Amino acid sequence: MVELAYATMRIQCFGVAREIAGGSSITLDQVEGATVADLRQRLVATYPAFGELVSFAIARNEEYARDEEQIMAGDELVIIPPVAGG
Amino acid sequence: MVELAYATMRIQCFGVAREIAGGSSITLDQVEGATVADLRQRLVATYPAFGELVSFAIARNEEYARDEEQIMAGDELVIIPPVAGG
Amino acid sequence: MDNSDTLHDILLSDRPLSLEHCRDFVSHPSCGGLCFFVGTIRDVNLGETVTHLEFEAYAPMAVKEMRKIAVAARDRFGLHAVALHHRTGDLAIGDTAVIVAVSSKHRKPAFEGCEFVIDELKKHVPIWKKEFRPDGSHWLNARP
Amino acid sequence: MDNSDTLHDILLSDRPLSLEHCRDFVSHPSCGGLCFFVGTIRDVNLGETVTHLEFEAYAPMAVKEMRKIAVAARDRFGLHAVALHHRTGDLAIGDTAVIVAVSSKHRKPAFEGCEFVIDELKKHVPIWKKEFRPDGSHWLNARP
Repeated sequence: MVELAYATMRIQCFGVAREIAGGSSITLDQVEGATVADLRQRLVATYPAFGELVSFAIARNEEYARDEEQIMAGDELVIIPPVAGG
Repeated sequence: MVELAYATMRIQCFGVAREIAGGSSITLDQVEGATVADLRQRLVATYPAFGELVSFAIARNEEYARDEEQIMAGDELVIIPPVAGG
Repeated sequence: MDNSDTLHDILLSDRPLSLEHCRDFVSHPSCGGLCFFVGTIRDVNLGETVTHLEFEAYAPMAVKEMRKIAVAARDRFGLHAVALHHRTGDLAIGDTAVIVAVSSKHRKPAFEGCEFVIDELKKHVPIWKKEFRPDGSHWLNARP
Repeated sequence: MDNSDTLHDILLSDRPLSLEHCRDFVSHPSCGGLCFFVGTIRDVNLGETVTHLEFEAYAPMAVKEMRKIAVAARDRFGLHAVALHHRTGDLAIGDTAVIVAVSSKHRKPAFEGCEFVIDELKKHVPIWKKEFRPDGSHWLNARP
């Protein structure tokens, strides 16, 4: 079971994502090796309110991630709901 | 001859017009009743360097004057060489 | 123009922003045109009274994205320098949320580059704002 | 938006111009976008070294024309307020010759209105500048 614990990953939440998640991060297991598209699908499945947003992106290591990118151990993952700076 | 003296008009000069005129104003007689086009022609005839400018306008009472406007006693007349503000 | 990375000044801060600082940063003897955009908090949005706003940022990525935009603007419009400062935290009506300052030899690229920077910021930089009205609050742009 | 004549601030002065003054004049709780253009004296023009500039104005008409442009910009772009300040006299490299400041609900008309004001100023306002180079001086734009 130690291995499963290692495999959990924390996904940071800001703005409306923090409200939807009910906290500043979401912890999911079996994210390593999944694609960004997989992660987005799981997030919507777990928190249907993400599907009601105009859009949301995933940032991986402080860059916008493409859907086909594969998530690796140690990645910094962040949910980016529609931005509204300025 | 008093009437002739009354009829002289002073035309103010700025920028390159001041250099061409050799002073801050030009005094001409028989300007009253002439059109702005007439005045421009006389200025070029008297100071050919005005004809070498990119353009020059006449301001009458602090407004750009159209060629067909007639000059009246008491008008404030100013030669406006190409502007270069900013 | 010098393409040194030192010719952009990126700031994300919970303290008031300074137009004078941005002006001084971008000014240069070779530049004849400076253009600035200052975004301030409005008292009305979409017809509704606003009492204040709260800005939140994913700071390290926001700064990276702001820097990318500044570099892109300098390259694309031949700008001399770009300053891009953004506030975080609670802002009151009239407060400055963002300052864009650019300098250029001539004025046309200064206007174009300044507008490009603020347009791109609003599209890509991970900053969010929550609008507070007398009857509640909501994150802007989030829902259709 | 209020169309009062008090919502433009026109200045022709032989003293240094203040960006802060212009910012404060145009700022308003209903405005989310402020755009500024600052025209400064460049050290090089058309490849030639410039040592300083001298600005001369036909002051009463210049102020009238500046006011007309400010009014036209407010009408045309739905701006809240316009400040238009211009220097006269001797200016050194880096000095500010002109400041345009406009405020608007949204940013697009702020950019458009600000650019309109400086473009119109350069076409119509009776202000002239003499450029001084190491080898002499001449009035700009005057001769082909």
